[in-house]
Amino acid sequence: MAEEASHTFLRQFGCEQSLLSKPDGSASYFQGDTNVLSGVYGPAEVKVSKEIYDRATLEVLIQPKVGLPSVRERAREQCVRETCEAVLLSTLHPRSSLTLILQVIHDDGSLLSCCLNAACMALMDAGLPMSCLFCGITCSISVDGQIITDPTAEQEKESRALMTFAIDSAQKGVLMATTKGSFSVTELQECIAVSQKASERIFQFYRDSVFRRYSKIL
Amino acid sequence: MAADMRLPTRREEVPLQGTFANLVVPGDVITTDTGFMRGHGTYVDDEKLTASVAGEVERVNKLICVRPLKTRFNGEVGDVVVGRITEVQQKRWKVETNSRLDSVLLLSAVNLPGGELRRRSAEDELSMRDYLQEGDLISAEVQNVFTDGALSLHTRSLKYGKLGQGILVQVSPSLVKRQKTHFHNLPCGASVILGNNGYIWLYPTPGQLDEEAGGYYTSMEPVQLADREVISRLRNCLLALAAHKVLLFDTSVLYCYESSLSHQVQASVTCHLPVNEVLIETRGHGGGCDGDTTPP
Amino acid sequence: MATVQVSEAEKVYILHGVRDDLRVDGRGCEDYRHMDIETDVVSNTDGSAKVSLGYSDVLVGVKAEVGKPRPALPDQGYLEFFVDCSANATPEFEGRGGEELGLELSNTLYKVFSNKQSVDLHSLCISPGEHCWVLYVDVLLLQCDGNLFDAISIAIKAALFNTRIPKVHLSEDEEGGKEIELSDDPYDCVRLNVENVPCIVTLCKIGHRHVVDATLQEKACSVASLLIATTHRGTVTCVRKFGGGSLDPESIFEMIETGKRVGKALHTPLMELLKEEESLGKKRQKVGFLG
Amino acid sequence: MAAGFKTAEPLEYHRSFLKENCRPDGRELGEFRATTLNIGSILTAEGSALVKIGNTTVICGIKTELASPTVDGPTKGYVVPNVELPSLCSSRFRSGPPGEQAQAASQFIADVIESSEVIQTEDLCVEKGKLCWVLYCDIVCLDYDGNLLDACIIALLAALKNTQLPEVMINSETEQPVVDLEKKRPLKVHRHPVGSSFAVFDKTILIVDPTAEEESLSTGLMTVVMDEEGRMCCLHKPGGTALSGEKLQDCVSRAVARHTEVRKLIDKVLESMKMDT
Amino acid sequence: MPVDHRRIRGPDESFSPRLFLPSGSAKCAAAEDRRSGDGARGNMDVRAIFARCGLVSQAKGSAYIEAGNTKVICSVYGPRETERRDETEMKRGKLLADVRLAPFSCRKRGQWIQGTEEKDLSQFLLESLRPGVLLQKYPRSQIEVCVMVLENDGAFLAHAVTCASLALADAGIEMYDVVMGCAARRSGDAVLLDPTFAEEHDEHPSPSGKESRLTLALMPAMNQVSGLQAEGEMDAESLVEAARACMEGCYKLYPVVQQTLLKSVRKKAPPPES
Repeated sequence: MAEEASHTFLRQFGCEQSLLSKPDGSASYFQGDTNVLSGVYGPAEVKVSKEIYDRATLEVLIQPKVGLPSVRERAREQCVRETCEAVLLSTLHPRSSLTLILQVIHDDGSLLSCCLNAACMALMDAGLPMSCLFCGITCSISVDGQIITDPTAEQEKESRALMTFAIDSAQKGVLMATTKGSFSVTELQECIAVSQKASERIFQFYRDSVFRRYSKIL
Repeated sequence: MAADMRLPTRREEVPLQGTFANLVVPGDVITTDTGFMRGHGTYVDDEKLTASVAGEVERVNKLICVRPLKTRFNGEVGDVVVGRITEVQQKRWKVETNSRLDSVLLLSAVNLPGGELRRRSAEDELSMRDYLQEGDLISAEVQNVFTDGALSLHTRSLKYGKLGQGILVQVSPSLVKRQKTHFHNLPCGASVILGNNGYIWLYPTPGQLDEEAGGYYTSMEPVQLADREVISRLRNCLLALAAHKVLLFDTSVLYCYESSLSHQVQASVTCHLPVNEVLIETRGHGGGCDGDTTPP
Repeated sequence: MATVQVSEAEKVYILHGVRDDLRVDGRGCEDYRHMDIETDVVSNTDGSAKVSLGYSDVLVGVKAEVGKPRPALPDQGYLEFFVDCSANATPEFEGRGGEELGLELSNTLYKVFSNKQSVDLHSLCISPGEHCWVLYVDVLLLQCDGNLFDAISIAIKAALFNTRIPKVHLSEDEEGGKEIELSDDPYDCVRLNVENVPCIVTLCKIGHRHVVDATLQEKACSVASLLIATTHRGTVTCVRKFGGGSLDPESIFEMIETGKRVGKALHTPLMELLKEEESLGKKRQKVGFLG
Repeated sequence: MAAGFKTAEPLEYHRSFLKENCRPDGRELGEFRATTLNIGSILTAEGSALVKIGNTTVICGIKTELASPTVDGPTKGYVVPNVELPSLCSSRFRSGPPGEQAQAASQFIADVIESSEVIQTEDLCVEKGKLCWVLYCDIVCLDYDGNLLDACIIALLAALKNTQLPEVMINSETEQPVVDLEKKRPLKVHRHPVGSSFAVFDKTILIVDPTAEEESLSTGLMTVVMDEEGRMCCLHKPGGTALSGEKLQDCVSRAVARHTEVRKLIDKVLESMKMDT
Repeated sequence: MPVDHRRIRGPDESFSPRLFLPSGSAKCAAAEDRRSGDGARGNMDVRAIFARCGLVSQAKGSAYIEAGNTKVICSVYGPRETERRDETEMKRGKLLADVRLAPFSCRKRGQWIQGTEEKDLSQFLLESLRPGVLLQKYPRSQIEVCVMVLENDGAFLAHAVTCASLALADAGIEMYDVVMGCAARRSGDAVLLDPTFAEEHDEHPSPSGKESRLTLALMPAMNQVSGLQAEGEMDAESLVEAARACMEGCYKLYPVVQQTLLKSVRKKAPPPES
């Protein structure tokens, strides 16, 4: 599925949708050895304390591979939640709840971007209305200044800086950004450009997989 | 100051008297005869009439029931009860009467000041809390039993109504003997309402029954010290009798009271009284305590 | 805490009774209800006692365990209090309700014992900075009919009197490390000096007077109460105001005076009783929970 | 009338101001609220700072403790930052364990510390593999009126600059550490990260230093952290409206200017403290 | 012990450097006589307080108090609808108090998780404030009082009471009287009013060996004691004496508190039309 290009190398990635029967939408997304399983419940009844009168309440839970979620997971949850909220047309389901659960199966780098991709696929599978799609891309800048997209855990460790972006499919704008390590502004702009380029491939993949599915059903 | 400390003593076992053939525990087969009807506290298993509670078998014609010895109050129409208001609702009060469910006192079932048969107006509804509010005690009669077992009460008689100053003593309902009247002005100088629900109200004997219509007025005048002593002694006597599972009615209470006079008021609490003596005495005077619980 | 409802008229009756020094159950303002005290009621503790005060029932177990001294006080052992409110006592104790009351009670107990006199903590030290005895005092409320503090403090004193801590032999092994050996002989044990363990007196302000050992009905008539813990010599180890009301300074001073007097007087019959019970030895018929 | 408009249609109310290139509190779009700083006011802490950005008040206290280092990093100490949003600071927070926002802020501060290398954990080592310092950086918000992250970073930075570590030796006989509280050395602060937060209104308008109300009405938030060399230590945009590269560039230039302002402020306060003593 | 998953965790075990002070030097700082250590303050003097209302913009009412180095901030939210309807008494409002010690407020670092000690402090604060508030005016509502101790240099609970009642007054909650707090420490025969941290934790036993701490809350206009707690060893007379000293202390601070409130009221008042 993946091909090697000079700049926008992505590890092999793929996805299986609707693999779980209980959730309203589910997906298992892998990129390289990193694998995340996601499930969406909703729109459903919402607790009164969490009810928002003009839109749906979205909750995101990230379960790490081992142990209980900690502060790091909570920060990631916030990133995923606010990204989803930006594209979901949640005003169409006021006073209801949406729950997105992301179970980390294996982490071999670029975990947050894999979470984002799995989330997007699951939301699509659940048939929730969205203004556009989004995808996650992680870039790392190695010590010698090289930009590596979709790094492995090993590459992440050796990198000088690490950035994860969520790119929307409509304008290729940056929905979410979170970084680690220090870098110059030019490097940042370069990374964004690379990510935008790489996102096209993921969006194409989204489209293909949906076509494939629906052509079977219809 | 007094602090009475002692080592606990084992309660003496009262020697069993008479036969206890009519006592059953859950699972005991009462009869295999199919001619009987199944009453409260029983069930039919494999055509055998079996007890579902521990207690005493009662037979009325073809009906067999088992009456548990200790239970919450199962009210019947005409029972006198003492209860506490727990909630003021629209057109009704909720009353705690030691039953399984809260009892109900409808606004239409009380005598309001200013005449027996007055229509209940909207103002009455708004001022319900002025008559009875949360925490108040009342005496009342069971007017009706709803299908779910909740009791509907009424206070449409001069003797019922809001209770004033006094002491509430709570005992097991099965210890209160059913009698013609449950209101007694005891000769020792105090009055008692022996509620069928096990709530017993002790209060100073009112001087004159001059209160109007059920008495939603309560005197806040201090009670005489002498009256207080009598009431406190009666309270302790009631608890002592209840602790020894003696049936409570005017005579048993009075005997106990008399035999306690040789003790100090506070010493009459529970185990210090020679209750066995009282027991025998009471029995001698015709008060049953051994199973004669069926109402006349 | 477990509460009861009381009507206005009942309150007036109680209030006037307190004024006339004749309470509902015939007691005077400074009288305690009848108390049953028994020690050594739970076999798997190092000391235990059960106290019933009116319809309040309290069980206390003391367990001694070897622990590490607190870094700040390396040459002392310490006491840990835990109060468990059984939901058997009242349905209100189920869930959070019991937890909160238990916390309030145990916090107060820590305060009552936070002085150098009550228990000789130095005697609980085994080897400074390394090992000491930790006495876990577990309180179980079986029934609540007011005045829990007083009942608990008496039960704790009785349980500590009953406590026997095994003797310890320190030995050094080859590498210089210390080893602790507990004596196997059940009679080879140390007892605590409970002379200075304080008793708590809770005074409830009702009207213009105050009463000791208030029942739940009386407590419902009172807006504020004062807890005073005193030793047999009359040294006060803890004072605390409870309840939503306030007290005027003079009545506080009066209450402290009463509390001290009553508290002091509680110790003598208690110690007599405990010694009497001990002298009975094995002859005593244990009642335990079958009373 | 204005008050009614504000409560009934808060978004329209704000828009009407933004149309005129200003904000309800009189600021321009790119203007920060007045920032004040008080360093070293908490004597029980080894280092402390109180920061106010407009109404938003944040206090940071640093406590130092001794611990043994991890096996992986025998020459490294610990920096443990935590942000607390107690019920005291706003009605939107409940007492009890920290909520998502407080946790995300804690993680953000931890990321900033790590990325900017403001403290080199090797400096905290006392003896390799045996003993090191732990810096507990507890940041408490006392008044929450938006732009929490900027305030937290300034408070943290100023408190770190105020922190003094007592001298520790290891007694060679007992192998127990011995601390001399009289002799203290200041903690070395290697870099000076400063954050600038932005809010996006109606997908196009960018404002800096949003108040709590502006935060809740905006469609996206972003924080850029710069160090003194003009490098970025952190770009934090948890989601919300998509931004183009050009817009980002604008934010970065504003953040560079902000860095100079805050740096000056910290230096000024530290200077005045030296004058006092 | 349960692990806190909602905060960033440090090493499993860490120790305050104060535990490793060379022996002997540890306590010398604490044992100083008050007169030499604290300027001209006599044993029965309270520290001058700095108080101000209305610092927290988000709160209905707030106050900040500084007494010596003890710093306490408090904000009040409400009255608002009670959350848990079932257990509330309908006729009166409900007062909630929450006292927290910032981890850096004491010599030894505290934990964020509210311990039993903080719950006990909250309880004392609640019981001290409740008699002063006209809760019957706020049926079905709750009023929340949040206190954060920023620095503890002794007697923080007493000052928390004063601070909280200032914040309640600032929030416009109806009160019978302000509630003032004062603390005292007795060591032997000497009473130290409004003690500093060092005075509170003086490890040197006095000759008689009896030491005690007392915190009292007073409503000065009504002359009613709304809160009292004492622990340690004391005889009844000295207890009464210490309580009287605390009441004196409250009366001394009363004008300052009044002035603070007046000032904040004046600030809120519309400018006189002239």
